Amino acid sequence: MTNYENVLNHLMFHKALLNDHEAGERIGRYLQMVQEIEQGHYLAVRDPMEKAIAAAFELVLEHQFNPWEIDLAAFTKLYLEKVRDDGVVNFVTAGKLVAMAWTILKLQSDELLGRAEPPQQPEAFFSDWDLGLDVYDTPEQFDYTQAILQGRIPLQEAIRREGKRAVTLMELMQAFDEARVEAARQLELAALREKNRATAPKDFGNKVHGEDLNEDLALTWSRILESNGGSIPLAALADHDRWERVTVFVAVLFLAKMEKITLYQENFPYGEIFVKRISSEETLEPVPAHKPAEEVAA
Amino acid sequence: MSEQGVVEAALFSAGKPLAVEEIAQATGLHVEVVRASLEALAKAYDERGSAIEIARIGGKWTMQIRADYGEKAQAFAPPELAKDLLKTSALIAYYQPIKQSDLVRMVGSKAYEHVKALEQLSLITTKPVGQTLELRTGSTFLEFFGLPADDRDELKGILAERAGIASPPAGTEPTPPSAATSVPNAKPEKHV
Amino acid sequence: MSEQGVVEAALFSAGKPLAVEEIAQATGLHVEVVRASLEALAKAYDERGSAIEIARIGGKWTMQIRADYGEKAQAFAPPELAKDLLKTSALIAYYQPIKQSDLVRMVGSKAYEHVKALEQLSLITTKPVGQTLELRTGSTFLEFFGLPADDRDELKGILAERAGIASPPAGTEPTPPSAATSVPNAKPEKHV
Repeated sequence: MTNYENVLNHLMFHKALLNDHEAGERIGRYLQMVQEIEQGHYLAVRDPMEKAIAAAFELVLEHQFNPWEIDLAAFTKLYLEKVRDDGVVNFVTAGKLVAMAWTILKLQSDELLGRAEPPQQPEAFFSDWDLGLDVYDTPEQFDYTQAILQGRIPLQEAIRREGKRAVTLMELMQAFDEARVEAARQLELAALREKNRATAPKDFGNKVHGEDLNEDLALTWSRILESNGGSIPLAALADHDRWERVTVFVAVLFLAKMEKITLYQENFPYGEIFVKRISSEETLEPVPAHKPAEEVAA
Repeated sequence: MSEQGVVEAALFSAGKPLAVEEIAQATGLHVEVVRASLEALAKAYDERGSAIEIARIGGKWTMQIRADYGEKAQAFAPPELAKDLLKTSALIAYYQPIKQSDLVRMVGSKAYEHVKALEQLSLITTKPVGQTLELRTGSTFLEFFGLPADDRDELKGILAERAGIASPPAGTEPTPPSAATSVPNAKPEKHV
Repeated sequence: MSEQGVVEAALFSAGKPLAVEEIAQATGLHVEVVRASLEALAKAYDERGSAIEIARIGGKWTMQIRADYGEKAQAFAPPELAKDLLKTSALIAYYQPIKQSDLVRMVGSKAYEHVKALEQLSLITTKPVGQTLELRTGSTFLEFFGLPADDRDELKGILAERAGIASPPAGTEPTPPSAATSVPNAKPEKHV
């Protein structure tokens, strides 16, 4: 019996037992129940400690004992200590105990959930109504308020057409007229730019990077300026070779650091990287020569 | 193209109530022609039992889904306001001007949040009165709910009727709960 | 509430073309009832000379302003597509299939954003080709512009006629202007 008491002291919520006026009586009742259990189900469990734990669980499961008066954490600790001390585990018993513990945990959480549900309040109206009919001057007011609170709502949002209209074919045609004129102009400009790019000795070349940072920045900037402020893919700024792509990439990082542009990528990590100009400057202030590139970028 | 058709097209595409003058100006039709067209259109839509109505709201005209069909149409035009807010709006509109404290007595403490939300949408206006706020329907109320009422009495009549309550006899106004004692000299208000 | 009214309310509130099945599902009406209602509605709107029509476009049904009245209605409703996007979509419609890189040469770098926006509206489709994208008008393009045509060549023909260019024979594409002929010395672009 000492074993049972020992286990019970660990398993029961001390507060629940000790703060209770009927603590003595209840402990006595528990112990009596445990004793009865000893003659019942858990005879098969030989180990006195395991038998005591099983009996305590049985209190909850078979005798509708409050599941929250079983301290599952304390039990777990107790059982683990025993396993460690013994060095042997009876898996059949352990399995049974775990199953019982799980059931108790479930009971505990069910009860918690039940307590967490907000109490069912009657519609506020009824509590008002209890105050007396005098709050409403006419029966109609009472009826109206009751109708509203019961969900007979006389309001619904007006449904109208979206204030947008489809574009007409005529507009598409007019837009086409304008687009063709503008496209012709754009194409001329593009041809001029390409001619400039081809003739000017401005290709990034195979110089050692860092020596001509300002030149790299200026050239990259001039290409960005061609975009009129819209977002452009990084790839569109460097169309020659891998070396140029690297040079432009580095220049773009500098420009971003200098807050001349913003960079963003769609669909990280493999999406297209876009460059958007945020500065209106036409020419860039040269980066001071004495300032190493690393410092500017830092 | 008929003049009536031009007015109909204007209402359809505007997606919001339009003043007679607005329509006249944009279409080049005479104000009187626009007015007559609107009335004829309203009658025509009404007579053929269309799900669409041409209604006069707050002095403007609009084309909208008739209230009976509103629920069915919600599948395609989901409402913005939660049901709870609709209830509170319906109470404020009926009892206006109503004190916030009285509204709290009716719907509970959620009234505070509702009042804030409805005020943000300009569906109601609030005015401090003593320790509480006095609530009235705001500038967008009629338009938002598509209510063809010209004044507060008419609005109350429509609300009562739609809630399934007998419409009050013309000229009498339901007083807000507790108003009898707290606002003895409340004058009938014309604004809605 | 009539079944026809429910279908009418659906078309009105959706604000976009709906398939018969969509309407049936949302309203709980039988497909055949929906179909019959749509046909009856189309006829009714037609007969009374309304500025609104119930039209079948690309297998779907929509309620829209009749073409004659479209211009009159413009004052009240902004077009669904901004002018800039409209221009770009016209170029794509005419030159399709067109490479994004060629489009960039025609309209500048804003082409990238436009392509994204138009693709989101399903007005165009994109297909990766080498380093760039190949662009064509998408499934909703014709629907969007209220075009009766159901193939791209017809659309091209309409645009070509507009431009005073001989309509390209079916199956052939107008050459995008990045080709050597229109821009001398232009190198083929590799960039995207």
